[in-house]
Amino acid sequence: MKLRNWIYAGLPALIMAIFAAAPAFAEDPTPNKGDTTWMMTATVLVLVMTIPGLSLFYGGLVRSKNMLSMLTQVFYTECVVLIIWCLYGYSLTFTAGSGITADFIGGFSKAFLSGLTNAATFSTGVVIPEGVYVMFQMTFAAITAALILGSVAERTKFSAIALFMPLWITFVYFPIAHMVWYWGGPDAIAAAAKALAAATDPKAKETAQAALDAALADGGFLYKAGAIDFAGGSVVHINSGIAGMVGCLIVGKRIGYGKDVMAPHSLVMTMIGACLLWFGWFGFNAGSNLEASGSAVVAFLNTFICTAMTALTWMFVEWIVKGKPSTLGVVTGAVAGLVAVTPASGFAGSMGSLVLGIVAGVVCFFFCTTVKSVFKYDDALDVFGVHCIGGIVGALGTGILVNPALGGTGITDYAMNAGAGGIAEYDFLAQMTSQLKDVIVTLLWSGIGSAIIWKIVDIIVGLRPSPEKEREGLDITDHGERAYDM
Amino acid sequence: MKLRNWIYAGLPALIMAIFAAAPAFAEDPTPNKGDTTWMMTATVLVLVMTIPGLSLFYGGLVRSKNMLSMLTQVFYTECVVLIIWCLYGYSLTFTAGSGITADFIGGFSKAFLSGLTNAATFSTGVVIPEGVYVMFQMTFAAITAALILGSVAERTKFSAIALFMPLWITFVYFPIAHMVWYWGGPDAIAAAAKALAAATDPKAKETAQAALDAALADGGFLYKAGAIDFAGGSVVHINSGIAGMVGCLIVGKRIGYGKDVMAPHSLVMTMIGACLLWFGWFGFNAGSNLEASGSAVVAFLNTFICTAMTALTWMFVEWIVKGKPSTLGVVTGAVAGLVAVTPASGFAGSMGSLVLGIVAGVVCFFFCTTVKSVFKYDDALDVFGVHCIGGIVGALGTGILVNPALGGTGITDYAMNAGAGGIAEYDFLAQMTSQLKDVIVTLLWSGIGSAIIWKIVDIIVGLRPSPEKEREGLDITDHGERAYDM
Amino acid sequence: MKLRNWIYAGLPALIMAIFAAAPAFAEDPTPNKGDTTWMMTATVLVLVMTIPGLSLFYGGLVRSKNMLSMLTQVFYTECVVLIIWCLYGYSLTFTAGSGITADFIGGFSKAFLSGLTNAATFSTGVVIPEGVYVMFQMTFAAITAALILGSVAERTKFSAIALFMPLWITFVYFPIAHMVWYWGGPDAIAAAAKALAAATDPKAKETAQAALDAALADGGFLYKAGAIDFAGGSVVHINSGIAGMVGCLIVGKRIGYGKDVMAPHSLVMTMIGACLLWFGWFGFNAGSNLEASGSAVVAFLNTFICTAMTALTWMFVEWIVKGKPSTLGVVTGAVAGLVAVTPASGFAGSMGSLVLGIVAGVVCFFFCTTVKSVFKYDDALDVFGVHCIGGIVGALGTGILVNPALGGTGITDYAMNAGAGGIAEYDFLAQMTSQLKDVIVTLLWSGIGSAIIWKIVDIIVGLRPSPEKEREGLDITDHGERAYDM
Amino acid sequence: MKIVMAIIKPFKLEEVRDALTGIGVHGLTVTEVKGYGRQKGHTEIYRGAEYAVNFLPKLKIEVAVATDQVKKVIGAITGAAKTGQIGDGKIFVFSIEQAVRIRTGETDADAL
Amino acid sequence: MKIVMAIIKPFKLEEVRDALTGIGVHGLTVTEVKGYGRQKGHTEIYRGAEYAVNFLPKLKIEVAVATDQVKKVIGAITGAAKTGQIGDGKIFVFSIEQAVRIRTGETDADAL
Amino acid sequence: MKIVMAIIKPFKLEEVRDALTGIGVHGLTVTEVKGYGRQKGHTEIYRGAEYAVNFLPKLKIEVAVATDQVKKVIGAITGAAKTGQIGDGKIFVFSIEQAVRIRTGETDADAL
Ligand SMILES: Nc1ncnc2c1ncn2[C@@H]1O[C@H](COP(=O)(O)OP(=O)(O)O)[C@@H](O)[C@H]1O
Ligand SMILES: Nc1ncnc2c1ncn2[C@@H]1O[C@H](COP(=O)(O)OP(=O)(O)O)[C@@H](O)[C@H]1O
Ligand SMILES: Nc1ncnc2c1ncn2[C@@H]1O[C@H](COP(=O)(O)OP(=O)(O)O)[C@@H](O)[C@H]1O
Repeated sequence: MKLRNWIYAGLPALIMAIFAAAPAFAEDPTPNKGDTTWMMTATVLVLVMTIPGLSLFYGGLVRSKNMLSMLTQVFYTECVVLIIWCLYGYSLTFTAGSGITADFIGGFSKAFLSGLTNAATFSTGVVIPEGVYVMFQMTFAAITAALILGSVAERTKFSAIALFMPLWITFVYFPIAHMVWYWGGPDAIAAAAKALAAATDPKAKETAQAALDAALADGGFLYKAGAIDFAGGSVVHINSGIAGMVGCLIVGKRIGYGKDVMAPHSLVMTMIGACLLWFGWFGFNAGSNLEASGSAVVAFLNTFICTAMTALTWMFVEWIVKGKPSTLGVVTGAVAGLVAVTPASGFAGSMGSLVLGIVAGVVCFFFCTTVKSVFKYDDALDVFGVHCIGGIVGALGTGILVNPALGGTGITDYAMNAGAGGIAEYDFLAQMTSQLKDVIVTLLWSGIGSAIIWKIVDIIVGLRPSPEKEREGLDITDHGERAYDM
Repeated sequence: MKLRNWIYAGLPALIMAIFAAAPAFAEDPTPNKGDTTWMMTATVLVLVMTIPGLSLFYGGLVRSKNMLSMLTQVFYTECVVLIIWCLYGYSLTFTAGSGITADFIGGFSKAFLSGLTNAATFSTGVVIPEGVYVMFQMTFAAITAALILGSVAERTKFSAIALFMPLWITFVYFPIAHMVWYWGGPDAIAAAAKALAAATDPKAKETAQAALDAALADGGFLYKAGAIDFAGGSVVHINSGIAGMVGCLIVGKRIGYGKDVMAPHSLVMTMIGACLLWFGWFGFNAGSNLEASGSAVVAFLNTFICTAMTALTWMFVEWIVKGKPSTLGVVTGAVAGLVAVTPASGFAGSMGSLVLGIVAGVVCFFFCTTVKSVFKYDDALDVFGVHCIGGIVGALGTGILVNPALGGTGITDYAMNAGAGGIAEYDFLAQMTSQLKDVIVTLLWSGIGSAIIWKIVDIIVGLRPSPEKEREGLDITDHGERAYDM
Repeated sequence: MKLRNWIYAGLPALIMAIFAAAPAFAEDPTPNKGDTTWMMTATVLVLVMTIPGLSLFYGGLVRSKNMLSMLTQVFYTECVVLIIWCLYGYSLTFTAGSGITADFIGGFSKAFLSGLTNAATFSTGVVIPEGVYVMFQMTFAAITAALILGSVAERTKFSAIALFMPLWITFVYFPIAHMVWYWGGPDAIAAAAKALAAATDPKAKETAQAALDAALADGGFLYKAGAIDFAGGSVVHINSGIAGMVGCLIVGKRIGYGKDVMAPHSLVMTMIGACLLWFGWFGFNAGSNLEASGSAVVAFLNTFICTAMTALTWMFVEWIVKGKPSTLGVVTGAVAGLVAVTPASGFAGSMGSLVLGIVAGVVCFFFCTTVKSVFKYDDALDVFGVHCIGGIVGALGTGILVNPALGGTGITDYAMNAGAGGIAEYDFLAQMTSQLKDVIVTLLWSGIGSAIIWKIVDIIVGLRPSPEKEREGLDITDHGERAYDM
Repeated sequence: MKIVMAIIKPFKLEEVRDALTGIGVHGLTVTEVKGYGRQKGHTEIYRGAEYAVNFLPKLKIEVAVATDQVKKVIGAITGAAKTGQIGDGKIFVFSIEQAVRIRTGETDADAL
Repeated sequence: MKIVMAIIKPFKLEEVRDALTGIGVHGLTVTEVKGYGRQKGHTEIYRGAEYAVNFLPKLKIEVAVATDQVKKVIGAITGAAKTGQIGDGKIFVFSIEQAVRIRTGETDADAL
Repeated sequence: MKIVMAIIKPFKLEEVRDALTGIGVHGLTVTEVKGYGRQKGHTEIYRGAEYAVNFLPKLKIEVAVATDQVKKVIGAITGAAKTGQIGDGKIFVFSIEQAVRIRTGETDADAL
């Protein structure tokens, strides 16, 4: 079996280090303070993406009577997901499960954050304090859930959201994150491969092979299927995008949709939000490298290039097609670029990211304008067109751009070279199959799971306010406040 | 005498390191670049808590005619405190004083920031550049002073604030920070304890004991009383909270208080401010560890958990009691949680923080709604109810939650194990007595000191504008500008 | 020839390290993860200075009908400069050129970011991943270009800006940055000096001297002229300030200038922007040290002190001269202080920065009020008065304050002490001549170059909208949107 | 000539505008106002402080029309703005003595 | 029927509303306006630029009442809105020819 | 006594004010309004959604003057507010039956 997984930079240096420092791995590695600092910084950056970043990006786009509703829903989502993550979410996502469900969900061994030690990275022998890994991943769960809110904005009761979020995160997010991101870390694989290489008699070989097989089998379903998703193209964006899409269909259109003017009440807030999203996204993408190594820098650089290129692409396409380059267009383009580069950020080369940016700009523009106009769904803030579609562009693009022939990093096989690791040969068909599997499984699991949860919530507390309340605005009716009193 | 003080993570590793590397301590330790980076990052995060964080949190809550007044008062406070800190504040706070006042205030040996070298941390043999320690602590002084402004908002002249701040920071903040936070660092204690253990003849023992006693005696009054305050429950929050409370009583109520609608002019700004407060608070709390070690991660994690839990608690309590979960309620809860976890962040376990969050939510809600309504003081932005009360909850809670039996970290005794350090046994009564002393001394010193300073300022420049000016709004009358001209 | 260049802290430590670790330099040095983390953090901080920082600072000052215009122009500038930087800008700026133009511009060897490895810092033997250096410098190019927009605000078509930016960055920014900042790094110089010291026979001496001369000759025109500019006083501020000034003269005054009320539409946004500028400027200045060493801390500290002092100076001067301390005044002062300390941040002492702050406050206040009123140019947002003048104050001040006798750091000569490096003797006249040359060359190159480019743009797409469009506001006419719909 | 001034609920503006253009009225002026009347407001809670908000957002529409059109205009507005719930608003009719179109100087009926 | 229109200082709104309800007037409409008059404004300074701001924030209150109530209404407003300082504002009285309650179609006095 | 009410383009306010003070009128009240008329608006595009915005920002000026001044006032406003392009606005003249200065209680002409 051929292993595919994440890449690290400075491979030669690392190999040397491994040989030089081999005995050290027998002992516990200690975290490097530069890595710990980077991961704390990255965590706080992802937090700021969501609050206030995303909440302002979304909030600026709604009418002022629903501004607080949007801000509060996002803030609540952050808080409740965070607590659930600590209670059992981290454990379910990032520990090994058992039996037939192990490919899909973990266990409760680290519930209540008990037993934290160090967490593996994508480099053999490099660890970070597990607490910072818990927090970093926590912010991912929170923003994924919060992204959904854009689809059902301006017409969904706070009580419905309050119930939806704990259910969704538990039954949709944790399984998908486990499927794509859970694995046992590189050290067990490298050690087993090394033992296998060192084994001389057939019996020892057999035992060693079994150990290697076990190490390779310790991972989630899509991870083992060879799907690569550096920072969450499927886990975060396709997942939330399709959950939002089914949500907006189930919740129904806003009163007056297509008739009343529903212009953004403050593109200034949207601009601030977009900038904070970009700002924080460096933590999101480069933090997903889990250490401050050269490949974090690669992810960082791609997060610049693809984003800027998508923004410019959207701008020029809109200028040509609609006659004017709009502010909302430019920043929507930037967000679409961020989405598309998310799965690719640690794998693509600089010029690969640039091309990805152009493609994402054209495709997402087409979905947010033409497709939406044709099908007339009220995905209020374009979660589907930007996140789901952008995520799919990114997921598939990653499969192409990871190719070293295109400047990509290739995929590390930790078992190669007798456990010293190396870059696996690139196989286009195999990789694209894995990526497609990733996209489809995520669309199905999240699409169906989310639909069921929206329906359950509708039955229990009801999704929509009365028409008068919707007209008065959710700020007053749900929260008893006004956003502005100038 | 039993020593109580801050905790570091990875004790076993450290002990090993100490023995392995013992001679190194004879030489000057050099800062780790990961630590330096973390402390620079933490410093900039605390800056952003105050400007624009706190100024927007507060500013959004005032009427729009006083928006610039709030923003400018906070910005001025940041600047003036910063300059005073560099001129003599750092020296008065963090150098050893002399004679009878040494327990309460330091000396002038580092005035004008002369003679900066490296600063100690809470780990023996670990140092950071003193310049970054100066700046980190500087941002604490600034935000503490700025917090007071919320109590007297919308009715205090800029000239009064301009005079109040230099006086308050000098006569209230520096002494309290010195009392709680000044100590000689762990290295002297560990070295003395090691010498004592190595001493064989009685005379050498005596000398060694004297050296150890001297090292242990090198600290502020409350520090030596055994009070623990990781990031400023008493120094920052009780201190500013009570200073604000006496301020609002002396300044008097706003014209129209209790009669006119004084709704927040922009809860959007308040939300942005709250998010930036949370964002920056990670620097505040985890930065207070002074190095990027595992215990910074502990503080970081607690800053997530307690905050989210207090926000949710406030939200649900308000939903039940008042019928609606308000935006302002959720974010006020978050800030109350941040306040409460501040002293506890480096000491409590994850589930301890969760419980602390629930308690802080209930207690602060009660003070900001019921108590304030009963006593009818015009603490305009609830500095007392959130910061003073939240700080007291945190200070006392820290005394409980530090208990290793409750998942806490315990308190390091650097003199234990022949200077290798260790966790002192937990003693509930003794610890709570120390914490209470901390709370009471802070309340008295700041309460009385601040009252005197408010009165002096009133005599010299006058605290309040004329009623017409107060009605027109301080933006025009103090600054000659309007916040918005849409 | 006497070499002047940047300074590093901890010289004695470094010298020791060099001797101890000398053979290591033969091998490739590997980046320290603390440094990599710091540079990624610094990069993201500079990004946030521009978007949303600068765009809000500027945006708040225009009338609300031109808010989106300002935000979009800045956002576009960030994106387009970033892409050009990756395509050929980095290469033109930071590789060695060839032939007679080598002093003024680099070559295309790293176009499309090909061949990135590690980048030198200002310490021998210390490197960072070149990717992060590319990005850090990229954010400088972007903000410099964006600063210009303030001069021509509220009356320049988006299409004109869209064309101006690529031209300006190519023909003005890249050459100036190359002239001031390009050099071959310290390692070649130190190695050559060491070889020279070791050489015994005259022929070896001659070869060694030639090698040293070559190493010293590998640099931009102004760099070799001995000009010091830590983080961009001339490259960023004088450069953009004069480009803006010629721009506002060529574009002409806004309709109604001097007659209509053109009050800022939201000083709240301006305040947020100013705070984010300060926040990000720590990355700008302390990041310019390229590593998380003690001299980054020095730059960081100066960025606090000078800024606060200029803000207070402006405030008190305005209070005395105009009768009221305005919000806009305080924050303008802060920005002027940030500008002035930029070139000095890594060179001046703490008290030197304080004095620089006072001078910058008085001089910039005078230019933004008196001079502007007298000459009646419509430099809409005072790019000239704050950035050009503040940059000149800083550039000249740096030449004075670098003097170790005034607490400055002095200038490192890497060739001294047989390649071990040392602080060159301070020579007032020589240094000030170099600084003046720096100022004048920048003023001339950018002034003339920018004027030509503005004219070219005017010919191709036209600079100004029709009077009706200008009156309606650029948000609607250029972008088809309104900033606010409350 | 008369001015018909109507206070209506904000979300009814488009319908009223359509109704008016439907009967040939092609000009009107709208002002955001706050109304106080029988329709009760809501309570806002900001921490300890509760405020009863009795001034509700309304729009004031002013339409200048020839006297013989007044009835039709009232009918159009009433039809479009009515929800049947308290707070639908009022219509008041005034006389104008003179009307001028600034651009042309036309007066009275020609000015509309 | 008449409309009493008053320009008052903003912070007097609550008092005026109370005075009017005190005399049995239970409906009114408020508009934010800017007034220019004898009351002098203030100077705003934005860096180099100084602006004399002469338009001051005021509130316009419109109350439709039966003709016989006009005097009482004027008295109530004057009493509540007066500070005795320049800029207290004006009251103007117009005739209305017709009034309609949109919800019910009631007219004239019944519409109020 | 009359009230002259004018709907004008926003950027003409200062000129109109100057013209009025030029003929001795020293008080007026301004309201921000939105106008619908012959002047066509613009289209706003927000991603997929396009909105035709037909309500344009205008200012309403109300000036109370003695009856014999009305003509001069109309002339001043027309002169200052005219650009000759569609959308310059309208002037309407009403009768006031009574005027009161709140501060002093002065009435009618003295109140202005
Ligand atoms: N006497 C009045 N004068 C002026 N405006 C009034 C008067 N009474 C009511 N209004 C306006 O009409 C609006 C609706 O009146 P309200 O009494 O709430 O309901 P309804 O129109 O159903 O009678 C109010 O909000 C207010 O703006
Ligand atoms: N002739 C006028 N026409 C319309 N409104 C006026 C007139 N004169 C004054 N006002 C309004 O009345 C307000 C108060 O007038 P002012 O002359 O300042 O003081 P006072 O009310 O004490 O005479 C002004 O701000 C303006 O809104
Ligand atoms: N019948 C009307 N009643 C009230 N206001 C009107 C009427 N017709 C026009 N207006 C106002 O006058 C403004 C200008 O009218 P418009 O038809 O656009 O141009 P013009 O003034 O050149 O005829 C409109 O925006 C609107 O505010």
